Amino acid sequence: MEGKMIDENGLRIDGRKVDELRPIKIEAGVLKRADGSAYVEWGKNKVLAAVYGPRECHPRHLQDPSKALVQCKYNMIAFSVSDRKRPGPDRRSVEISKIISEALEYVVFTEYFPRTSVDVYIEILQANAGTRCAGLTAASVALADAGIPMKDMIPSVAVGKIDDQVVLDLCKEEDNYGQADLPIAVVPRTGDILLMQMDGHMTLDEFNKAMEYGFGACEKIYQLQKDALKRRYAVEDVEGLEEEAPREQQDMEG
Amino acid sequence: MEGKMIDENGLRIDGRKVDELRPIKIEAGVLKRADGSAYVEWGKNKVLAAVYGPRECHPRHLQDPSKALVQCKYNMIAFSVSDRKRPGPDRRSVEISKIISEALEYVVFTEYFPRTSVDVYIEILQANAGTRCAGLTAASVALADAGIPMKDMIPSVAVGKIDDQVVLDLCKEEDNYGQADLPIAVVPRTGDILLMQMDGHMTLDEFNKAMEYGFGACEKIYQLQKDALKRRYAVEDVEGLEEEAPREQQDMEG
Amino acid sequence: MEGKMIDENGLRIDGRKVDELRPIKIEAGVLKRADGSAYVEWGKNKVLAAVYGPRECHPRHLQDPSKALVQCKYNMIAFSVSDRKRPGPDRRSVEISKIISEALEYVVFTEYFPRTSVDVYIEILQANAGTRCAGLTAASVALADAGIPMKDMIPSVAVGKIDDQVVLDLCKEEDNYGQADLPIAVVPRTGDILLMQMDGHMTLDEFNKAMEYGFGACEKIYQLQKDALKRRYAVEDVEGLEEEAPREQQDMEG
Amino acid sequence: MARAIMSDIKRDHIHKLLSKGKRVDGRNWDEFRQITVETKYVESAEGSARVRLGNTDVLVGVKMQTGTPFEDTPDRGVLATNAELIPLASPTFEAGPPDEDSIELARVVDRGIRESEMIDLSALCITPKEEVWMCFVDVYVLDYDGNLFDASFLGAVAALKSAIVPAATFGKGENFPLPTKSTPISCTAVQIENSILLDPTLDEEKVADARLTVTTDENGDLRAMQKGLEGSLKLEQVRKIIETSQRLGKELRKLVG
Amino acid sequence: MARAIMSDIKRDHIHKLLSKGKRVDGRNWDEFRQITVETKYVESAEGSARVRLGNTDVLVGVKMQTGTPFEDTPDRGVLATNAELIPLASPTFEAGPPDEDSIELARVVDRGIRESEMIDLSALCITPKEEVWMCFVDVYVLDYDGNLFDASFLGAVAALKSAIVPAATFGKGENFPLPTKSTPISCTAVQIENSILLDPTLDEEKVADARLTVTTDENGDLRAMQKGLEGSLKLEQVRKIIETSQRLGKELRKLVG
Amino acid sequence: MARAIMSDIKRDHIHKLLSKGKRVDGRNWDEFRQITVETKYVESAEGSARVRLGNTDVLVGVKMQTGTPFEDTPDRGVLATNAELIPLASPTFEAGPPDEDSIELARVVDRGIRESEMIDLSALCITPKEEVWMCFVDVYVLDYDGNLFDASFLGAVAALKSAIVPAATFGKGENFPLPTKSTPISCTAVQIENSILLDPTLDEEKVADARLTVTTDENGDLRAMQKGLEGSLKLEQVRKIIETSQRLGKELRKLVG
Repeated sequence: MEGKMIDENGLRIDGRKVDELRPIKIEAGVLKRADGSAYVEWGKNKVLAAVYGPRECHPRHLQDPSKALVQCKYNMIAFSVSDRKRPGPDRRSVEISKIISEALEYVVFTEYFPRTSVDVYIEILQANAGTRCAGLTAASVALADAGIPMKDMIPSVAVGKIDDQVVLDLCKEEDNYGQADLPIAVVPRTGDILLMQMDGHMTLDEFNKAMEYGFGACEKIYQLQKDALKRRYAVEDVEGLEEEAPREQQDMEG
Repeated sequence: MEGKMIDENGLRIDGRKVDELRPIKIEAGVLKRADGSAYVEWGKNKVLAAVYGPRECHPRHLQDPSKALVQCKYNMIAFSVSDRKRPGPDRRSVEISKIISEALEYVVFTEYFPRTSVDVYIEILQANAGTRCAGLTAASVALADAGIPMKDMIPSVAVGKIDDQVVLDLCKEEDNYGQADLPIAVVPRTGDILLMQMDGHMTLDEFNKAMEYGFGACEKIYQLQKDALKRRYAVEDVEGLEEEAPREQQDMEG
Repeated sequence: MEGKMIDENGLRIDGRKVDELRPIKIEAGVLKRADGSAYVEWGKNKVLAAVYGPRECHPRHLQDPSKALVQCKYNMIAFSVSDRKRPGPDRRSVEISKIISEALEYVVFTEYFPRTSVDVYIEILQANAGTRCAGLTAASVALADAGIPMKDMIPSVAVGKIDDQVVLDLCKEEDNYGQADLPIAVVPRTGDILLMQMDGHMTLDEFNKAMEYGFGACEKIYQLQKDALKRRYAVEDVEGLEEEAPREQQDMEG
Repeated sequence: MARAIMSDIKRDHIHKLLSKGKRVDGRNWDEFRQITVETKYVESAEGSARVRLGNTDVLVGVKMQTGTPFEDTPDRGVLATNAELIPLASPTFEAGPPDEDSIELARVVDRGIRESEMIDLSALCITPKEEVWMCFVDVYVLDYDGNLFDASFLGAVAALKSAIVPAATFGKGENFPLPTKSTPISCTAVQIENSILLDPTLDEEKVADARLTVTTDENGDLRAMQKGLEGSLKLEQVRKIIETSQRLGKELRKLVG
Repeated sequence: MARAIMSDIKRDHIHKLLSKGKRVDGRNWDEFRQITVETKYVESAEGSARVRLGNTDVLVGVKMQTGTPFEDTPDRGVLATNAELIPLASPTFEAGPPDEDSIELARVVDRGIRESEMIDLSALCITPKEEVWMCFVDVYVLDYDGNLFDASFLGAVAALKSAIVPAATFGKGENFPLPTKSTPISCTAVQIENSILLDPTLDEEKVADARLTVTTDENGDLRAMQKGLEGSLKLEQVRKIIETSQRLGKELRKLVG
Repeated sequence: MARAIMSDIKRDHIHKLLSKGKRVDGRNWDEFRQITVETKYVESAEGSARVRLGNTDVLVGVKMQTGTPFEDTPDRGVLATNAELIPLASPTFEAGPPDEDSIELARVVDRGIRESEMIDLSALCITPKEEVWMCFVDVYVLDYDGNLFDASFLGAVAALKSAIVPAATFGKGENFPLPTKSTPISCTAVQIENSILLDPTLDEEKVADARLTVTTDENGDLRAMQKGLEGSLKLEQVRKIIETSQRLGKELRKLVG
């Protein structure tokens, strides 16, 4: 925790305010072979997501006769981090793949496609803290780009703590000396929390502040997601998606 | 082979006579989820066995249309030995699993349940020499506890050699300096030898002495196995098992 | 590149001329269990090839409803090389298995046996440069020995470059200081090139010279392959194979 | 997401009771099942604890050995946590390398210990950059009836608090108790049709929409959290779980003295 | 041999056009698709390049670290090449360890770099027998529309030429550009019913009988070759591909300056 | 337990002959098939032997290199034995890592060598605690017609007895023959419907109830035993097999000088 990470003006090492996001750029439909895809540049993070499906579920014994499976694989490529990462899943990426799959499953109308699999691949091309949130943000845009029926899009962001202050969206330098990290994913329309992890040290007050920052940021990211899809498709399609979703959601829970 | 392991009174480092077993405690039905289970405390060995099945055989290509498969997995947990053992099967445990499976298959009426698998799991919680024998002893109690039709129970014990003498049931300190190790499993009623391995150095005379000790000990352990089942169930059930077994065995071999 | 590998008389360290093969011995039908087999001794290389099939294709999802799969596994045994090779496929042997499979698939009438697999196993018992060529040479004899309908046999040889000269069939000592290596497989009757790899440094002129040597050597090896089969079977059978092959080939390509 | 299939009848029964504010086993929504903690269960381990949480049964062991520190923490010991969902414990557990469920379990237990700074890793340095103590925490599930997170975490904390660093065995002076600085406690709740239930049984987990594990320290401060399952939580539900965890943590902490 | 299945209609269409000397996308037989090469795409790599070859999209990165030399080359750095056909790039790519296709790809790229002596490995020796630079080239296929060999090789060459040896990070003096001595180029052709086509698309690869990759240096000399697929090539076809590769190599080389 | 399926006709035939005290190939119950042992078969190995036992064909090689001793035996060389049931040898052998059959085979061969103290491991110490010779025994089955235990063991013993420690290659002085102290021999019998048969063929193994391998030294003392298969043996049967093994061991020992 050497030196101060927030200066006397309340600005961070990259000039951001405590509740300010890094610059985020989202682009839908960036790959040719995938059924749907998205690219997210988030500060120095570069993330690619692709969706295939609904398609036959492999291995077969995982098939669910009542619904589709959402199977996400999160992966950091070998040269996305300072020390070369050996290819293949490590324990961290297995855990992240699991919680992202669970979050995505909530918004996909899986009961429309029994016995199938919706496969989501997230590749971190360049990593700079917050990759699981950038990955989940990209993945839900890729799902929409693939035309998969969804209740809603999922924005995600991490809130952290440095210099005893709650701050939004840590970059790598901040993360290295951070006191806490709290990634969340929240559907703005409903306030549904779909992903939440935390490690470090936070009081309940700090948690509340973190939620304030995080919920606010998710609204902004949500808008960027929708804009990306609008740029890709005619406006009415996206609106249609929004109109339809709540009704279906009620059906599901009824 | 430093120092003497047997003193002038013929007593061993833990005070036992050459043909004396360590204290053995057997308890049947110790787990809730398993179809059958047993716990064996044998000197400082602590062993848990669980049985699932008969159930669908995985992988399918192993299914036998004429009988059930008995598939045992013997495993030492990471902290059961002095140096932490990395989780996952090593070559030793693969071999032990194989010979225990073969022994168990002899007593299970496998032809009653074609295409299925009877899965037996042995976990060594604390190891102190003789774990394969303790494991097999526990496994056959667990099979009976699961209500699997069996010809008989299998007691098992190791005979060893230290200080040029044949001795029963080596403990770890003895095993470290032992000259031979000879684990066996014998069905007392029939004299059927179901498991036999040996390494070290033994003359034929010593082998004969070892068999004398081993067969005698198997009778005692067999009694402890039956007692454990009696404590768990009504007496007539266990007797019924004994009555029924020989007849079925003749059928099999007829 | 220490010292000269070719002396003033144009002779190599083992006394061969630049376009001279090492002694080659081929024997068909050397194993009892395999459907077909062959042994090749090529200089100090000792190679065994076995064929099983056509038989059910595993894993099933690889089955091709229109033809048989030719699946070759090339393997060096642990003590075939100076430093012990750990058992199991390495990247080199995976690549070699692939290109040999592709070459063999060309000559097998795979459309006769849909959904099956023709499995070819090549074991390098002793390695001394040129093992992939010796392996492919052995494999096609083993296929014929197994009675698999084939268009033709495949001879294979490597051409190399040492002391700035193109030379045929490098031995290990030459290979260690070689400037280029160019393994090929050519069907003499048609001039079909079925395997070709190259690494090192060669001009186009040198390549042409290499092809001259290689094509010539393949004719000689082809004769040795046929002789081996003739020694194993009645002469008319092999002739029958030759007669029949071109016709079938035309059918295929017609 | 190996969520086992459950009969509709059982599911309806749980839902019906819940709608009346009741649980199948009669517990209150914020009540844990009976817990027993038996430390020093395995002699061959440096520390160990067997925890029974209702019918859930977990054995945790601590092994220590000397090793090289990580480059970025040259003066600190190493903590490694592993969890094994062995097939002995449940018909749904399969043999083989850790799957996503056991990896998640191990990582959540590890984070709770690491982030609460429970172990004084700097006291586990022998020679900076060269030699430190490595502390392996291995969780074995023996009988599975839900809430592995809390049973495992309780076992890990109890095993660590009872652990002796085997310095004599390694020629590093006299044995000494593993230095710990705090006693973190995790509490896990599930949301089922908007009801919050602490310490879910396996049947409750099977019908649950979402799960949240909250690890707190002696001050009630948050040290780790993990949300799971395909359902959602509202912010007020998260707050309710956090506050309940802070409250129950005080009681559970007494079990591991 | 994971050759994907293709509809008969598509196959017939390709064959029919070929019989008239035409390709589906209108290219000449010896014409590459449009190529873009973007170096320094990934900051965390010592060198990187994203290559788009038509709809094929490949990302190559170079990472460097210090390590021990091989015993038989005690005064030379180490080169290791890996290729990942990640399932993001194609419905036919599967997750898991490298299969025969990705191993062949990696080894052909590796041979082209190694045999052309592109990297001055002797300049990557720090202390003979003890410490050398290890250079990892990782190829990731992002979008798969055929001819991975040339796209990957071009990416590897561009990434290596842009790479900076991170000496400062490892306390080995000042950073310096990775020393390279030549610029090899690979050209891949397929034979379809006796026609030769350079830079095949995925559809062309699917109907191809044989494939040949030829890697040449600035002098047009051969440095590596690899024949693939279950069909055959005649010697005159091989010569035609070699000569075309020599000619096209000069053009492609300009792309990686 | 990959016991191959066998036709009922074949099974009945074996049983019927046995009931008359005969074997399918006309051998006596205690008779081995013809054995040839060819040492120094593979030049690249430090020692090797190809053993043909009837139609069973096994190749065993010994490779040696320097390495670090185990901590608990700092002044002794290291022996490691591996067996590969390669798919070339039988339609029932599958590619892949060693399965339970090959692991059992390797371990039984290893125990026979180790427990008979055949190799003088103390003579394989170079510098105590630091450097010792490591001796790898690799068994490859080339053709499988039963009784792999004895064919492999004979091959291992012959390969070891012919092995030369490659000291010169490793700069450790002059080459010398691998120091051996004894010549253990293993004999394997099966029990089929209470008949005992030595050296079973594959067909006999398939119908066997139980198997016993007995390894004896020059004195006829027991050094290792392994019972296998799902059937049982009586004590008198075990004694009969031991005594036969002692007797036959003397003959077989001559084959490996």
